[in-house]
Amino acid sequence: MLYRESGQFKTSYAADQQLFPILQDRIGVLTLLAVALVAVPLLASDYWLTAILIPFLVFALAALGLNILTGYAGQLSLGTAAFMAVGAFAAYNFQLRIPGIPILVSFALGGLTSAAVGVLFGLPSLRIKGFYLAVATLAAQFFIPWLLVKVSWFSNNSSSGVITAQPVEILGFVFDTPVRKYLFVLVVVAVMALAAKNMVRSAIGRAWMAVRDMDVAAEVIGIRIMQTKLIAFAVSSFYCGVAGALYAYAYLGSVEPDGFNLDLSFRILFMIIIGGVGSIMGSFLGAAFITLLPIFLDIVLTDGAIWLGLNLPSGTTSMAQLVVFGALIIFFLIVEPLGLARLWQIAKEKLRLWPFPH
Amino acid sequence: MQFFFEVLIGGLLAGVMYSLVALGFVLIYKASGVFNFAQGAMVFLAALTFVGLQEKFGLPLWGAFPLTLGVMVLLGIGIERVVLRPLVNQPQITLFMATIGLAFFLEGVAQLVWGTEVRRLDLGLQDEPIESVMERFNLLISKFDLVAALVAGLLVAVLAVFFNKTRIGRALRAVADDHQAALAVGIPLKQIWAIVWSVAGFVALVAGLLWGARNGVQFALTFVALKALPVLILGGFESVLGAIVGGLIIGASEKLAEVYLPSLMSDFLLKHYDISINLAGIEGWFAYMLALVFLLVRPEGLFGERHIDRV
Amino acid sequence: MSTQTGPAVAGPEETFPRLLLAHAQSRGDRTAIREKDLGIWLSWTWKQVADEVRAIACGLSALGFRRGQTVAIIGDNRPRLYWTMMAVQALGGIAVPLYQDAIASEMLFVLENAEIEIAVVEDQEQVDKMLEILPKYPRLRHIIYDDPRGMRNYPDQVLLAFEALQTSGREYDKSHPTHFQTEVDKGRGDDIAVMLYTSGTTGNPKGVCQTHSALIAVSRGDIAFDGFSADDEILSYLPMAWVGDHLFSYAQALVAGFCVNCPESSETVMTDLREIGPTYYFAPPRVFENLLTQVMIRMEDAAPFKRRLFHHFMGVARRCGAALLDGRGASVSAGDRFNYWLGNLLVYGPLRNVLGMSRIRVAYTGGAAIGPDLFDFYRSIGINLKQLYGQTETAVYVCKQPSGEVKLDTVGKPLPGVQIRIADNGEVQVRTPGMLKEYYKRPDATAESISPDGWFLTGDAGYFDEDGHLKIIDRAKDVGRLDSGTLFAPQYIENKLKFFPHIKEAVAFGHGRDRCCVFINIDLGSVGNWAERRGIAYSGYTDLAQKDEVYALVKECVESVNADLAKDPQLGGSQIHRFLVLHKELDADDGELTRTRKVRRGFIAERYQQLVDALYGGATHCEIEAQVKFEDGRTGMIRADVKIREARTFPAETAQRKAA
Amino acid sequence: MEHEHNTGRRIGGTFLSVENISLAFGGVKALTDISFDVREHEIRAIIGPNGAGKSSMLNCINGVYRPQQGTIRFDGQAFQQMDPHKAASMGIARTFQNIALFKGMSVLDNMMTGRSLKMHTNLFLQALYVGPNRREELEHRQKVEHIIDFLQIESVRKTPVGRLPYGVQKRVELGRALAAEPRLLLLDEPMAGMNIEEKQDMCRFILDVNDEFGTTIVLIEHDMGVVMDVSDRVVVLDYGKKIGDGTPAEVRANQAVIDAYLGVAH
Repeated sequence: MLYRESGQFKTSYAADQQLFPILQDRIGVLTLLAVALVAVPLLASDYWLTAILIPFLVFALAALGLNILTGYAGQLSLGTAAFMAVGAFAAYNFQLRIPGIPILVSFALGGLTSAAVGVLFGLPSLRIKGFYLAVATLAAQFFIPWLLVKVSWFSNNSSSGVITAQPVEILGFVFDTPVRKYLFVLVVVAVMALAAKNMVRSAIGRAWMAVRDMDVAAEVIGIRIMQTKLIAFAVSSFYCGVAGALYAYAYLGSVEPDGFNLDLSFRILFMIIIGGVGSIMGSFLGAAFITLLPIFLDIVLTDGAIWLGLNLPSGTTSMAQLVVFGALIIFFLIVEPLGLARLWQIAKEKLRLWPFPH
Repeated sequence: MQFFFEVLIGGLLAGVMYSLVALGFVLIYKASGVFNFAQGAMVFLAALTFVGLQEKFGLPLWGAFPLTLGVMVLLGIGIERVVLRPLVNQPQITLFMATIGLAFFLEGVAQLVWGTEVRRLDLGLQDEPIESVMERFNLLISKFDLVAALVAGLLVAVLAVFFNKTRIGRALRAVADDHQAALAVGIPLKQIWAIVWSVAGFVALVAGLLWGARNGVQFALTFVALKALPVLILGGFESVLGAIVGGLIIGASEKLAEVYLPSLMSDFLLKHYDISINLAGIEGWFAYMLALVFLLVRPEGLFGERHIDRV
Repeated sequence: MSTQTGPAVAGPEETFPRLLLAHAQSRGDRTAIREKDLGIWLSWTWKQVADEVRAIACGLSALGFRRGQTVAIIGDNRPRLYWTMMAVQALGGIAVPLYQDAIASEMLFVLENAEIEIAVVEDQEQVDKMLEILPKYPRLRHIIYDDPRGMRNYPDQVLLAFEALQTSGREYDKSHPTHFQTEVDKGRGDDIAVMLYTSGTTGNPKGVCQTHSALIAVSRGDIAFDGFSADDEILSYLPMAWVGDHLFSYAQALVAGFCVNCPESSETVMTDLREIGPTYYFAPPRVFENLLTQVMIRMEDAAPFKRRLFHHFMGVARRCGAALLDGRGASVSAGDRFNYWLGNLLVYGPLRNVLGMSRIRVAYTGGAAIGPDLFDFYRSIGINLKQLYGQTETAVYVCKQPSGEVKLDTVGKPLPGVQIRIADNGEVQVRTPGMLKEYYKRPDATAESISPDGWFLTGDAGYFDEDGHLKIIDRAKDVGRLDSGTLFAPQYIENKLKFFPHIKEAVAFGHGRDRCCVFINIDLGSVGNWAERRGIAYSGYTDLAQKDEVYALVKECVESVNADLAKDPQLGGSQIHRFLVLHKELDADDGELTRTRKVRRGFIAERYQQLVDALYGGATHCEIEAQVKFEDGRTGMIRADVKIREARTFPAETAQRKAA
Repeated sequence: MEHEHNTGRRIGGTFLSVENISLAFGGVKALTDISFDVREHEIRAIIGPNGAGKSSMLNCINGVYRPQQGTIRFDGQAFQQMDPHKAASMGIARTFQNIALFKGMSVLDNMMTGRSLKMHTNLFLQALYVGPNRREELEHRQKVEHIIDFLQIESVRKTPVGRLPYGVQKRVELGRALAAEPRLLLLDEPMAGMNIEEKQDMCRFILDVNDEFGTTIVLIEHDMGVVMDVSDRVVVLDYGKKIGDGTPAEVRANQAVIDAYLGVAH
């Protein structure tokens, strides 16, 4: 309905293959970016920025990383948090040990370190598939935080491996207030999301999906399975690594290895299941959903209890969260395995064909 | 040397417990091709329900057991209905993720109903050394562990008979081999699945009682299930025997590694690199790393069958 | 004899090649033509087109093509084929587009008749037909093909690839640099530009010769009439051999300088239409009808809410859409105007968009009668759909409905420069700038169609209504009179009946009788559906046809036609008094319909004499036995008791007037 | 629909030869000592009853299966065991009996994967989608569009393949193989499950491919009529053994073939 595409025709492949071929989409995305860059910093409170928007963006980036691996390349991982930890600790150490290194460079190096570790744990994927691979990534999930705790060198000899992120400073500009941190995260995430979108619409993205959908056919057509999977692990871990660094530098400020636990990995997995496996946008939708849901639940349960005059035992909210998450995962897998992104896509199709149903 | 045996036996006995949990996995995997990540949650739920019933209604052991079993059977049937049936013919990985969701759901429900505190579970067994063994071999072997091992052994034997001798068991194996064919010859797939999930619930209950009695009934029980993963990778997903052997191997090697490896490694590092680190806590990841290495060498597991990808 | 004359337009001494060169000169970088190929809209500017045409023309010269000769052009709407027309005309030759779906033997006639030596064709399919013809028609010297696919191993004596033609043309151009311009300069306005073959109902097709001046004059007239400009876009998807396409996608495009868009393939026309969103569109009624059917079917699948929304706003549109479109907004209440605005936002706008019609300023239909529901539908959702009237022989330049003065029943007012008179037998005769020069090599036919005093005899019967709009009612030879002398136009009545979805065929009787009566064939699908929804059980067509409920249904339709007829000053007297629903479906296999599904009135009247007699004899039913051919070829008898019913008639509004 | 091969076809020397191939799964012998050759530009059919080992044969040729014995000689190089990637890079493409398209991707993307071996820009440029990568994407898009045009699937180019009818999917799979510009095309029952019209179309495409691009084709087919029309020479397999080899006419006259295959089929 909102889409009026008649008269939008393409006279070149460049126009046909552009990022958003439909005019209305381009307008929509630009509007969204304008809101995120201008309106949000002007209007949002510090609570919104620090407790909701920044974690949302950081998790979206991590989910994006996992989605590249799981959604696009079809390799299940339960070790997302571990790769985030690698990114965070590596970035910390690069900052710490190489004087004068620009923060963005150490983020990139952190991502690269994470990518290297990712490739290492991705090696078994050459021989095994499906949930067998989940075990390999679980090994990373349990091993890496342990290592980071035990080898205190990683945390500059702090107790129990806690690190405190150095201030984020680029060309003398310090990103210290919530608004500034938010903008920093927003720019990093937007750029990386764009890069991800570009990858999935290029040869590597097609190779990932080919390996995911039908590996024998992919091999026969000349796609190197091994290379493709390892690149997926590398790119995915890079994204998770940078997300980990942002998690430490822009969100929490100080983190400990045990914070990057299996629970966090699961949360990110849930984001892509609910948001949409194999969709860049799904990563964002899922991250938003999983970030907002606990807040929403908390409000509903707390206010509901007050309203009903009940005295809820402590921990009810977090237990309710488990129940709701679990139920939602099952619900989505049964009803819409491709998640919110697919729902959005269906809605978009409907809008494009409106008033026709199909 | 004596200490080594003590560690080894302790590990093997713990391994029996892993086997017990892994058994639940194997059952479900064989019948429905689902890797049930929620098995740990089921163990937790079973133990918690058992303790909860005991506490709340003051039920005796023999009273709480059948009631809990009833709950677990209903749960099994419910899972088949609500989760499995709509997801039939979906990729394995989807089913796997669904069971992750299920795990969260069950953990949440269990704690919402019974609260979050750690409970003590008393089966009337003491976790004390068996004196006769102590005297004769000078080995410290817990009475509790031994009983647990015996129970586990018994359970395995019963299941083996169930699988090989009964009609349902044979049907189950047929289902595991080929869903379509099983349907074609008139095996009621849905009922079979409900039965299997119920049996898995029963196994979870037994495992939950034993683990709960030893470590207290708490959320950490769910992690036991995670340990079952490497067990299965070693033993093969489709082999009951594999689950047992895998469990023993993991249990024993984990304990041995925990006791010997850190000091060895620390010494090594100290001697050659002058680095002083305390590497305790290997238990947390050792089993996975072992499984990982194993996967690279023999992906089908010790007792699994090698599948040829037909094109 | 009445004559109506519009303002005149002058036909200047111009040719299409000169127009092309003028565009290339004055606005060379604007897009002239696009073709969807390999997934995108490849575009050519006027300058590029001029270059291509020059190369083709020189290539043809190199092949020995000379002034006055003919070139056959066969294929779907492809830029290269349009360019070939321009090139042929640049050399003073005559372009002869052929229907691309004709079979080889049909093409053979045209090739022979037009003495064609060079054929420019689209692809292997057409080449195969040419090669099939070749042994019987060795005069064909060259077959030039656009798409080489599948022809790698074809013998190459007569075949020439389009690229090769252009390459040799460019070389020829180098050695004869002034040749092209000289040839263009030699062109005269009254040179024959194109020969369009019309397939008469009987006999061989005739080549209608149209001159540059005539086509350019009518294009000018059309452009002025609807205000077309160089900014318009058109999708050319109708056969190039058809006068309409030639006029819209070629003549008008070259005169106005607007952009012509060629679809990717016949399957993708709808998608391509949607992508381009033309501002100017022509389609025969059946295309609009198919579209509407699709719209309705697709809406049936919509969720209840959406369906209700759709029907609600379609109701609003029916009430006031056409009035708002015609600028008669003052007569519409503010509430309805708001409703329509909302509907435009929620339904009409999106609907136009998905149909690819959101940019349409003017859409035309013609060539056949269009149903009121159909016509109203498009107009009510804001598409300025109008009707026009004309023939190949008149370059479709006779009547058009002016924007804001659109009436369903008429084909509009005479165009500027057109004179129309109605002969005593009711035949419409015209003088138009678009008059054909002659039928090629058919002086007999030319003399038959053009009166000695220079009027083209259309063969259609019609008259002017009080607003000066021409109303076409039937073929002149079919129009009869009742006893009373009232005009009786059977096809007009039949068409009106057939616009109801429940009625599949109708046969009207009345010539030389006291009143009009009809046979009806119900539409088994539509009425069957209707019956099922009402729980009426039936065993087959014959059973269903004789149900009282069905008769009641048909009666409603008949009476609504009567009400309509009553408003007509000329035909008000020919209302339907009695009708019956035939016990069997009229069938071409039984000789009751022609192969193109037109009713053979005479044959049917003879065959069912019994029923006709009963209709006029006042009986309420009639037993009949009829022979039918079954699908497997066997014949059998159907026996039935056919009911006959009276229909209400209405007093004619205007006093009957003897047609002048 | 008898096809004439007389005009201008340039069948060359031996292009692929399969020598003494034996393949077993566990203890089950799928192929026993199979030898035959394929000449450049020819259309070679492999026929045989179900389970004769036809698909296994193709799988050996492009390295999906590893035969225990024998040699595959392709374009002058000998291989004990072919490797799928090597096969692809040497110009062998194929389709599968059960359509093996990438279900989650559009027709266009599926066909673009066929050009994987010809795309070379690095990951970094792909992430930026600039310069050489963008040019490469656009160039290959154009190449693929020619194949879309060739196979007449314009109207579905952006449709996810999962939504397409079976016959069209088969066509898309052929398109993906063609996108690789193969020199040897292996087609595993390209017409299985099609109606007559679709079969005719597919036949025409196969002949056109052979004709236009000079592609050598090895195809497995059940429909004897199609085989007789399309192929230059035929190999007949039965229970993993070769029982006939020759022109369609020769094979049709071969008693062993009649007994094993035609007799069974009719």
